[in-house]
Amino acid sequence: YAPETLMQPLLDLEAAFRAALDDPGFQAELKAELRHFVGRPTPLTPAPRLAAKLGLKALYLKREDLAHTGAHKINNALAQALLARRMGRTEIIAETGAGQHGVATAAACARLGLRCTVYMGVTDMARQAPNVARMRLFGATVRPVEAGQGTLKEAVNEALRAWAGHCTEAHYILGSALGPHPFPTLVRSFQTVIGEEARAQVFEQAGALPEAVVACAGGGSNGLGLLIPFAGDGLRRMAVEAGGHGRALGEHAARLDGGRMGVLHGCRTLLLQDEHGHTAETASVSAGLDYPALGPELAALVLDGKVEVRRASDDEALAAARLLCETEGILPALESSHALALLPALAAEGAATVLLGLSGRGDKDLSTYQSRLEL
Amino acid sequence: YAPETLMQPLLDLEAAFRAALDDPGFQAELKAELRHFVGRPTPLTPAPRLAAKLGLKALYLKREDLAHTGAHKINNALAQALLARRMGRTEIIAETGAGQHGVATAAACARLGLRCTVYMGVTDMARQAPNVARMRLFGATVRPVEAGQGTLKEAVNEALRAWAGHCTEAHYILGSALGPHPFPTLVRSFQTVIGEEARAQVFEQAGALPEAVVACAGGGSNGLGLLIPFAGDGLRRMAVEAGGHGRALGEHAARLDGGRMGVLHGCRTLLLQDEHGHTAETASVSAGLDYPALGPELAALVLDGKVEVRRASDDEALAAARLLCETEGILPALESSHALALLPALAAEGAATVLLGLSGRGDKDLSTYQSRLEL
Amino acid sequence: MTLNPLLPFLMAGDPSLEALPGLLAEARALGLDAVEVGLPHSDPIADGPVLQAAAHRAIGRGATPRRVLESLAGLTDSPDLILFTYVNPLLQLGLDPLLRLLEPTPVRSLLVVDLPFGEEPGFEAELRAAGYPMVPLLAPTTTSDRAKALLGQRPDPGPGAPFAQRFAYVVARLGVTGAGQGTDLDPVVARVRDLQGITARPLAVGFGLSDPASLRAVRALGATPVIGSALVADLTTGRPIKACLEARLV
Amino acid sequence: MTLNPLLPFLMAGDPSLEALPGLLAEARALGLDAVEVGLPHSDPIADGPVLQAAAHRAIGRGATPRRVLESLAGLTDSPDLILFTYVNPLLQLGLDPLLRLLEPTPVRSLLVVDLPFGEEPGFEAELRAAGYPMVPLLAPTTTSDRAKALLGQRPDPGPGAPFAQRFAYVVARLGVTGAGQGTDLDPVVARVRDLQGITARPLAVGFGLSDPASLRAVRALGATPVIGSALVADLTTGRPIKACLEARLV
Repeated sequence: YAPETLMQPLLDLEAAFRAALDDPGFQAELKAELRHFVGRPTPLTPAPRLAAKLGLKALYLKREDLAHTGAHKINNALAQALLARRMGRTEIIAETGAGQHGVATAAACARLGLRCTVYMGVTDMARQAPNVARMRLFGATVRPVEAGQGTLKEAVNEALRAWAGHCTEAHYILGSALGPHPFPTLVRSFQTVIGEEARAQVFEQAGALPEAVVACAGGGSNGLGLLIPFAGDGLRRMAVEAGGHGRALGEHAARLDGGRMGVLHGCRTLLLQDEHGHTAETASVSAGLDYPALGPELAALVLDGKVEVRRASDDEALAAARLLCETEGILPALESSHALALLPALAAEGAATVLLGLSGRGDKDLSTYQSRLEL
Repeated sequence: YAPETLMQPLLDLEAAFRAALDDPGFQAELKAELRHFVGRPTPLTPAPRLAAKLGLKALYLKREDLAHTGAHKINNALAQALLARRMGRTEIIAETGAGQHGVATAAACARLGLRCTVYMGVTDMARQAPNVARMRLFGATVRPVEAGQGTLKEAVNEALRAWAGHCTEAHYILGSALGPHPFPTLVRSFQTVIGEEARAQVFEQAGALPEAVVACAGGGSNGLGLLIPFAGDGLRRMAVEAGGHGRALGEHAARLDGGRMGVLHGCRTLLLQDEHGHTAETASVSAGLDYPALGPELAALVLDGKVEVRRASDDEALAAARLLCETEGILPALESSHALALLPALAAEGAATVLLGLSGRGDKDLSTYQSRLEL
Repeated sequence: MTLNPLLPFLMAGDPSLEALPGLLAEARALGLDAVEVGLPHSDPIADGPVLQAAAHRAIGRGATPRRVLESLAGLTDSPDLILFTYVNPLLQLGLDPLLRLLEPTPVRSLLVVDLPFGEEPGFEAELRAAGYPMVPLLAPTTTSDRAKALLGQRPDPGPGAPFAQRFAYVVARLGVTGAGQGTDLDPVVARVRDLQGITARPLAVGFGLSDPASLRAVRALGATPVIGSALVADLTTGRPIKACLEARLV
Repeated sequence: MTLNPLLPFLMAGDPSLEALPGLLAEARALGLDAVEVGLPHSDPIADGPVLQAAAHRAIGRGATPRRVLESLAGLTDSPDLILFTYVNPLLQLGLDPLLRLLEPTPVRSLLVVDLPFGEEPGFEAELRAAGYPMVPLLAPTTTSDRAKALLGQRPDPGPGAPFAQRFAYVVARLGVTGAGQGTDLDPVVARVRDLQGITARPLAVGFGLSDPASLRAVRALGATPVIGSALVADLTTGRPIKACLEARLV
């Protein structure tokens, strides 16, 4: 579902991606960068005090917040930047919502010597100002996008337009498991390292798999990354969407019970939209979860009954963040806090052991935490 | 050099510390927390693009910025919190300058269920406001210290006073390798994990030791932590102090060529002071390097000719930070930027391979970088 | 068949749906065979700032896909229309309601910018069977082999069919719709010549063309220049469509 | 030896160095054997807010260690003085200059709050030999064994010596100097009784004592109460020292 201008670049990208996957040299380079630059494997932290508070027997946190630049986004950004360099591209275009993907891409580009332009909605630029500063320090150009709500959706629009204009020399590093094929596949493929590590780590620490694995889901890069490697394990896989501050269209970003199938940004998936097929407005305290569409692969797993989707409201996410801070000394990103907010319900449903993906750190959200939690 | 009230608590602490060091149970607990909670080992990142820019053959960065809470401070804070819990203490007192030690201590206390009070100068609270918010999110009480310049020195004064009032139930987690015995020993001992890891990692990656190892030095916890394990290796060990904005007393925090031996905060060491034995004012763009005394053990190594001390000015540190951002995609703390600022000189002196300690990440310094680098 | 000298683009609902029939009648009076009518969309990823703004204005004024098509129903003095749209609004309407809405209108074909051939094969085939073929797009990144395939997948219905159903759309340059920033014509001239070697069907050339010289250059190739963003911008200033089009027909 | 009923503390230089001799003369006129004189320090880690503020005011007015000692030189109507100080200013002066400065003053001993016995053994021995012994401090955290050792390390010069050189300082409570926040006297009473079983030397009791009842309770034990922060605070208000002290002598 992409404009014709982008079709050949997308086909070229898919071919380059397949070739890279088959190239031991590329794999070794990626592995070395993930280890020495990104800091993989990220730890799996047992959270005994939070578990006790919630009535869980054991809780394990996969610590993407400790990855370089503070979120899981770097896994994909770095891998795609390596791929772009391999394809001979010298310029990178990216969109960003919360700013974590933009920061990760800017860092990866600085690391590899690629020019970088990041498109970011003006609303997101205001609420995630520290990330704007970080991108600029890394030498990236941040282009404000004024259209619409000034958030991720508009940033993707603008990045796609920019890529259409420079697709012969630039690579577009999409940060979520969405957009036209092969992006969802690329992103998922570069993020499953999260779940692969977590699965091995929880086995090592607990001697068994947990009963449930939980991740937050905006586009789905973190959700797929954590959940896919547990596919054959017969455990509950859960994704948590932004419940925002209400159930009406425009008050949340819960695509499962608020959306229906549609096409946005080159892929067909669950989409929040009005009756005319116009994309709906969304609301969430978290800049990383307010995208109106669920990534297509995650949507397919959900509709297939393989992944459960729940929603957490702004207030529930904020309370969950505070509880993690106070019981374990870990400051989660607002996105990750949505996953944490599911834990009381999971415990009430009888889950005893849970593995949860902490997709990023909450430093970028400090001003929201301060004002909403009245610190 | 401590008040009599603190002498017995200090003797008790030393005994508890020795006992803990000899206790495999404590060592195993500490090791597990460092691995699963803190994220150790932190990576050693080769920095080829920065090295090329500077004319070095190879440069390796020890990434304490990737440790939980964003700096090396957590190594010591967590270890001392475990020690305090082992001693039956339920309350923790800490001082903080840049806020990294305060954040680390608040996190460690939340993790272990200890009550935490952090003393912080009002000047530092203003320039490191995000860290104040983080401490409060972790449930710590942050007490503003108005006296003097409102920086680390005054915070230590006030923390020592508070500890004297609660030394039977509270443990004081000092964050730098300073203060009355056994604190310098404790802190150094819990920080040498940095250099031990780095030494093994550089051997693994480069097959040889570097010609020089460089760290910034405020109190000295990071400097000693990195440099001590290279003691027998016959290489250059270098510590970089804050050169501030001038050479006159009060314009910098360079203790080696600006200070003389004196007693502050319970230890005898190199101290910036006036002719009357009053502690001098200091100046640095970095809140973590403006302490007027060098830790006693580091001072001894320096005076013994075993460690070289240099200074880097505010402007040099800021420029070095920008260069690392743009060439490697890593945002260093202002403290670490002082170490980076030494690299051009080291290269000019003929050093080819350097290992440098990135003590922390620069997120807390974003507002300074923005205003000083005109982003 | 004589050469259609210009293919104008109008954004439905901008300035108003009520104005649309009059604008179309003026175009027809100038002898134009076909006009592109844009269905305003919330996320027009292939459009530049002018058409984005026009679409958002139109949506704000209630120009939903259904109301746009209703406003075109029963027009008798309109050129053939090419409905320029994104795929999602069509999918949300659904095939049967869409066909019922299209039937009384002068719409003769669909230009769906984000629907490459093969993504919705059933939907596309049903529309074609009902008389609404999809216009093939040929971008600067479209290789010669791919162009041949595309033209085969969305075939020329033959000389008996009107221009609106026959033409292929040649995207003049990389990027999005919008008045040219001094577009270099040489590459598109070369591409048009290459494509004329592949196909006998009429070609329209758009994206970044607005000045009379560019339009003339396209016509000199035997192709039809598309005038979109520049026309929409002109109409926004209140200039009559007759004047806008006449200036570009010389 | 009769009981010294009160050991006042004055911060040298606050309100002014010029006022100090007069204040000391008044204390002597009230029959007090000894007075503690504080050397203002930049980082008084054992002092509460009142003495910190007084020290910083005094430093701001130029009360350097040298000038404080010079202002005490040649006083003839002063009680014996105990120089209350932190160690660094003494180290920076150096032993010989310090001794030369002390010689013409009524200073009889040194109370160095951050110099535990053994940290500067040579320095301490030289000062003792020159007639300036260090006052031993006994804190609530000082165990009985440690108290015995401390009293031995800084021995009683015997009944022939003045109070200022003989007494041990009993720190009444945990924490820093400052008027008591409703200090419970029971623990310190018990400690003083225990210490009186260990040593025959005079004991002064300070930290957190200011109300007449507390002072009387200390005196009832046969010990000398120290009045520091409360006195400094009173003097700051401009109240005459005679009135301040008399109120605390009853």
